Amino acid sequence: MDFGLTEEQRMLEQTLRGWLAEHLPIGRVREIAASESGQDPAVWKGLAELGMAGLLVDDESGGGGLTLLDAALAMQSFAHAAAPVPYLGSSIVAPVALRLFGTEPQRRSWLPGLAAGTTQIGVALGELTGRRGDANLRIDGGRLAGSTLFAIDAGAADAFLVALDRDHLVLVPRDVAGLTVTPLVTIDRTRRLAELTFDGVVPADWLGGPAGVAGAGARVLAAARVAVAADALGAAERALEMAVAYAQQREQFGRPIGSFQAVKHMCAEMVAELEPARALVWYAAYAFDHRPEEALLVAAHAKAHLAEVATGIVRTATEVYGGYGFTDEGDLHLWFKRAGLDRQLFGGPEAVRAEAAVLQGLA
Amino acid sequence: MDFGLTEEQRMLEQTLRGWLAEHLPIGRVREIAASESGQDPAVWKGLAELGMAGLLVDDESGGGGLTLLDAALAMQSFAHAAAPVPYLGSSIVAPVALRLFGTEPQRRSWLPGLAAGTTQIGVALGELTGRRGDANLRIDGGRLAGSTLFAIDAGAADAFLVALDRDHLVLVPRDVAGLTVTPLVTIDRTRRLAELTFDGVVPADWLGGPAGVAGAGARVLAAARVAVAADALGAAERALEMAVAYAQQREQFGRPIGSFQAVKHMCAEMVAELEPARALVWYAAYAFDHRPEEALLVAAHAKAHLAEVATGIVRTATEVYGGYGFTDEGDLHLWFKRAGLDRQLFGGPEAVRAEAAVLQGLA
Amino acid sequence: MDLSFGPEYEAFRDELRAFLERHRERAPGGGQMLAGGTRDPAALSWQALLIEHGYAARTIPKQYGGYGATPDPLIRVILDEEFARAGVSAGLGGQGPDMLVPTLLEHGSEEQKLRWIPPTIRGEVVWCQGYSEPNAGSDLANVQTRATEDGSDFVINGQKIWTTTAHAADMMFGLIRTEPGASKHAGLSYVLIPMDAPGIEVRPLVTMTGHAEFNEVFFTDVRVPQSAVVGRRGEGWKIANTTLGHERSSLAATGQLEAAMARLTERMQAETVDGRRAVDDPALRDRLLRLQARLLAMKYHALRLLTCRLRGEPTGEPGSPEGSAVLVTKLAGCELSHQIAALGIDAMGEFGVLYGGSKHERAGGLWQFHYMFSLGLIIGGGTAQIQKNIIAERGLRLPREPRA
Amino acid sequence: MDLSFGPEYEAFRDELRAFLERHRERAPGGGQMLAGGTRDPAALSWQALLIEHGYAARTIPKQYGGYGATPDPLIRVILDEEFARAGVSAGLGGQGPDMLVPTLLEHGSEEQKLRWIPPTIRGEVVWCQGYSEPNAGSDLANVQTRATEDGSDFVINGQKIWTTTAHAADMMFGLIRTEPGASKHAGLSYVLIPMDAPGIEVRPLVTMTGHAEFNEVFFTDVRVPQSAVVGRRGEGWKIANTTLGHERSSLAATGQLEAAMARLTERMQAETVDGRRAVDDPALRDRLLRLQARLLAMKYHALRLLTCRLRGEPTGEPGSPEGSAVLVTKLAGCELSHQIAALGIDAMGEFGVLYGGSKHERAGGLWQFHYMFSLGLIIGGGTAQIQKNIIAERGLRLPREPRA
Repeated sequence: MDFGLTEEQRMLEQTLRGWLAEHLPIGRVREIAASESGQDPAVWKGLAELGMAGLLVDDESGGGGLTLLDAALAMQSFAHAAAPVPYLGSSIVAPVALRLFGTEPQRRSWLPGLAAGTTQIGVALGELTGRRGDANLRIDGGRLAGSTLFAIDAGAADAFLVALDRDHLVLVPRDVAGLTVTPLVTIDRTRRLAELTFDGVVPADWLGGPAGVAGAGARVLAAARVAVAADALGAAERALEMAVAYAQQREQFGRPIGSFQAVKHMCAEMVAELEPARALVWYAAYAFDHRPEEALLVAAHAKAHLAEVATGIVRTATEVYGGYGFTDEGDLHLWFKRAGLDRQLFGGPEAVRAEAAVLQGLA
Repeated sequence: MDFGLTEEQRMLEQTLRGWLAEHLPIGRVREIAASESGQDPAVWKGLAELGMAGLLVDDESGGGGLTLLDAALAMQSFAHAAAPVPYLGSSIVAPVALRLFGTEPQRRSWLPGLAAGTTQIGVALGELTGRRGDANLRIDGGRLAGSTLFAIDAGAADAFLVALDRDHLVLVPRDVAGLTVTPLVTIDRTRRLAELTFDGVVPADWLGGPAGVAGAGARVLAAARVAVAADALGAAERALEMAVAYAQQREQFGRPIGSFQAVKHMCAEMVAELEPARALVWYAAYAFDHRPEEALLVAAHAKAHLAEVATGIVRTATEVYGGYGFTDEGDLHLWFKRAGLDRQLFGGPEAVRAEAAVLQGLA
Repeated sequence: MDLSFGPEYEAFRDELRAFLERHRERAPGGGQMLAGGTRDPAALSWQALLIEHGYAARTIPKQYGGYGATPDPLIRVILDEEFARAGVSAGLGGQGPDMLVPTLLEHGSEEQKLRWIPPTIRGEVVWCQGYSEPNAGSDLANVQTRATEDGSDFVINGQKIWTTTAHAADMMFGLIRTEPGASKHAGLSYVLIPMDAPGIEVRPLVTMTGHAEFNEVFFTDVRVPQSAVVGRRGEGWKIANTTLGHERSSLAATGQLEAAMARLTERMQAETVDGRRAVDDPALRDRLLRLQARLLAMKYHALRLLTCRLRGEPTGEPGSPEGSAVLVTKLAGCELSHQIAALGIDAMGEFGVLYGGSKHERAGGLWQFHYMFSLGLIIGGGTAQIQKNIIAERGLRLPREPRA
Repeated sequence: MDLSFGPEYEAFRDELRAFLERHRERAPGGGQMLAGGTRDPAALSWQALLIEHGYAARTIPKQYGGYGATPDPLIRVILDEEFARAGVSAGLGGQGPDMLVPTLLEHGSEEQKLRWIPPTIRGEVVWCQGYSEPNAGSDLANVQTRATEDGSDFVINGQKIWTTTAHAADMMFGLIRTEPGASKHAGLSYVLIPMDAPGIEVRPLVTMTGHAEFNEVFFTDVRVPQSAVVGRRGEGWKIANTTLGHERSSLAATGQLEAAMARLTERMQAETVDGRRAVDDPALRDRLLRLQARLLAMKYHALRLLTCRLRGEPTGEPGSPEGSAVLVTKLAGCELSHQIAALGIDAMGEFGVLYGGSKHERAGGLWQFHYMFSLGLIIGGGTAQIQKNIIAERGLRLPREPRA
């Protein structure tokens, strides 16, 4: 019985955070986030060399062959650094989908590039969390038609993993004729979302083959939700650290604001929310690989809970900062916005809980 | 434009609170609450002489002819004193129902006794807020059959106003053959609830006549909800006052606990919830008499909101008291329990909000 | 309790409606209340027309260019309601007309009044407020911008922050430390400073919303005559606090909350998931209903406080329900505003995070803007924590923390 | 991360299951953990059997009557799980075995250990704890019950409160002020007091639940020998704080939360309005799902902390995530317990407020009892506010408030 990180996982985390501190200080994050693609190829190359890009890709394909828990820890560290990297799509959702449901040729054709960081895959799961507004992706005369919203990590994606329904996911190269990628700008400039519009695209590369795989969508969505929960955890963790550090140093009324009971209690309430939530994220990631019968439910719980915990913490942290937290210069808003996007990605809290109720037969 | 209490209303409140302080100090409240009927006839007589019992009864029948706002203020004061009096049933719901929907003979036969305090009417509206558990009141061969739960002010009621459905309410004397009144014991011993079981009772005294009155149930329920909202307001107000007084006087760590920022902020948060809620209760009572088109919705809002505000405040007040608040001797729990019963009476917050959504066409 | 206005007020309302009907084409475009700092000729001539009819600068004495009517909160309510209803600008607002002018009326010299009030209410002189400083935060009196005497002048050095409209202002009214030996509160003066004085630099301050709603203002050897002090030297803190008391009716704030709630309800009926409206999600609908109750409470809370003012009853009395009631308004109102925006975002899901002119963005990103800006309001003017201290100490008479 | 227990532990589990299968008829009736103070012969003989097999008093050295095994948190987990699963008493708990015995092992003289530990773990000597006092509240060290020296004796006067099982106890371990000149914390001693000593009066303390779960204990010239002090005079505060650290695994607390949640889910499927189950009310269901997530978080949080202990990693280190993680357990757990009870009541509506043996009461009023009792736990041991101070100062290293 051991519910904790291994020495290797801690090393990985330490190495990654060290690398990020060196290569992605906040100033650099802001520059990249302000650029058109929202990425720096050198950063992604460096992370691939570090073995981060292919953490979930199997050894034979040049990856690390690790588990979702390892990847979730990495995701958390990226969020902690507000890193503008396509980790969610290219290093978590796409490899999980390919490993679990890809045909042998699909794995061979995509995984090595993902591990090497030379291929990026954006992920469009909008059809699995309810069709919103006027988006309406469908097959029409054997061709993809309509559009799907909120594809993630679209900035420099070479291809997209697109969900059509719960059983059918398809890989579509970005440069295929008939696909239009329209950037969608969100509050969080460290990640790039897009609308994908299809006009006569012939779907060639169905995940697992043309017949699809029953339930593949739900599994892939679960991995995505765990990853977003880890992202929200990282954002909240950073906001809390910054708030505590600020409270220790900022003086008002002749004393550090952290010596005021009101500020102390705000910090205590944040940590009382954060620490148990951390264990939930770990377990959700662990369950994805080791307890498949619980995995979908726990992923939903982790996503919904972390969405609320993280947005609550970034708000409180901003209050601890006072006016400085409200300024652009104060930087804290980078994580406020990261948590804000995480909250909505792949289903808001109420919607995800409604799904979780169904999974248990409670609705 | 005047959204405030009149001089008369303030006088009434002052008179009533003075009377209650004199005749119903906490020790006396506890004695009465521990008795079987849960009432002291002398107290009720005194209140009738003060004109309180018949506040809503019209002048010709010996009452005060006042409005629901006046009665709500009185209800609030009774809750503030944790008074074990049948005000909700006999002085608010029953008179409102009779004035609005009673036939001339019904008004003549019941209202003078209510105003004089010589008649008490308990109120059973359970069928209007959803049939719970195995209760099932119905007409069977022209006779009342089955049971209805949670009749309020049943301790010494001479009769009951019983809702059968949204259009049909009936007055039933307590001593009619076939009616069994089974006391239901709640956390709050200052009020007496009961289950009414009917076995072959012929309903003789239908409110407004045998055909009933369309919508009478909803209006009567709205008045009851405003009254319960006012009760919750009074309980919360008292708990806040007690917490503030305790915080000013109780010393720990060598200083009054009210000088600690954490205690201050708990008190500030209570008052920030209480004061706007007070205005909502006033408006709900005013709307009942003056804005019938809004009355049902605002009554629902007031009931649901005050339920949550009051239970939140009594909890926080208990925390301010610390261990003493958890003791029986500390008295504060009288209001903790009063607010706890108010929260559930005539529909809990979620159920009442669902009704409020329907009233607006939002569900 | 009586929520009707009575015949004389209804007559005023009718007259105002007729005026708005007749003249609405002359009103400038744009928002409800024109931000101070506009120099649009249409706005200035509209303002002049409103003053002439007593719909702006209504209670400013005639000798200072106003309409000269007695203050009447109900008239204020009717003006707010009718201009909002007509969707027409209610004239020039901002820190000149709303804060400086009442302060000068109370504390200014006759010369200061004659010189500054008329062009301010006409919109010809635009003001900004210089109170906040970066090192002060919630400790508002911790002003470090200082003036040293040099002959009959003051020479000012230091920095102000959170200065709205500084980029467009002709003048600043600010708190400056003029009495170095005095205690924290007694060392400040209320000084009028021309924004074109040499040594003043204005830098836009970008906030988390991505916009520069505020500025920083830097002073390097800025020279003003000592006659630029309003009231006596060293009385600046007291004077600034009277000004803070001159805020407009909290009804206007409730009106904004009502408008936001109407937009929210509309949005929740428009936004769909798998064809189902957001308002049909029972968990989201339950949140909406909760906020409706809070809004109603705030609305009637504001009416209750207005009634106290109309009756001349004290509302600031420590330890009284009314005393507390006034103090909680900002705390409860800002939080409600934030919660309305939060539900709007949640109801839209991923659409709710679109911003900055994105395709599919709803209402120009207004929901996110409000979500962030209302958090700024929760923090602004001394944070919710300071508000709670004030409620506890002034409203509930809880003892102050012992001094360290 | 690996949530399996490994073969040796599974063997222990199998053996335990077989034991429970074989002997379960000999177990006394009643709850999971027998409250200290029972003198039921069946309970005492069950306890003897458990000690003999190493399922109770497992880590107490043999010379003091225990089983003499090395401490192993995983064995503790398996014991908790299997006794709970079998619904059989896991032996005698309470303040003697759980708090006094570990304290004596660490700080007691050899004579004290030999005298008190064996009968305590056998259930023959029942203890109560005398720390809290009415004027202390959250300021736990503010003990005013004092002992004055008289020859080789102490003479004790004062009052204790929140004393569970005092009415049934043979002995009290308490904090008494023995050094009048010393500072607040340095003036206390840890004293063992016979409850039948002349001058002790025990009065039941009724709480808001209507039951007397606690007592008050009054001391009037109570005489004990000075040898009744554990450790050195004046070290009582330090010793009592080690005892507070001897709490049982927080997993047991999580187990109770899980059981409460299971009851809640069951109740929400049973209770109906107009034939519709409470769980089919989407707003109530959404609350249930929120609490499920919190429960899962607390469950794995406890496993994480257990793992730290198993690995011998520090969990109390200030400023570390693990340091904070330990500190938040009580705060978050008690609140969750209260929220579970609150939802249970709301799901039942008016049935939820029935109490005191009423007709139609659900589960003997257990929901209301838990709702109130869990609030007592939030307050108990120094209130949630003190917990937050500790989390902030010890867990996050925020500076202490300046002394007045």
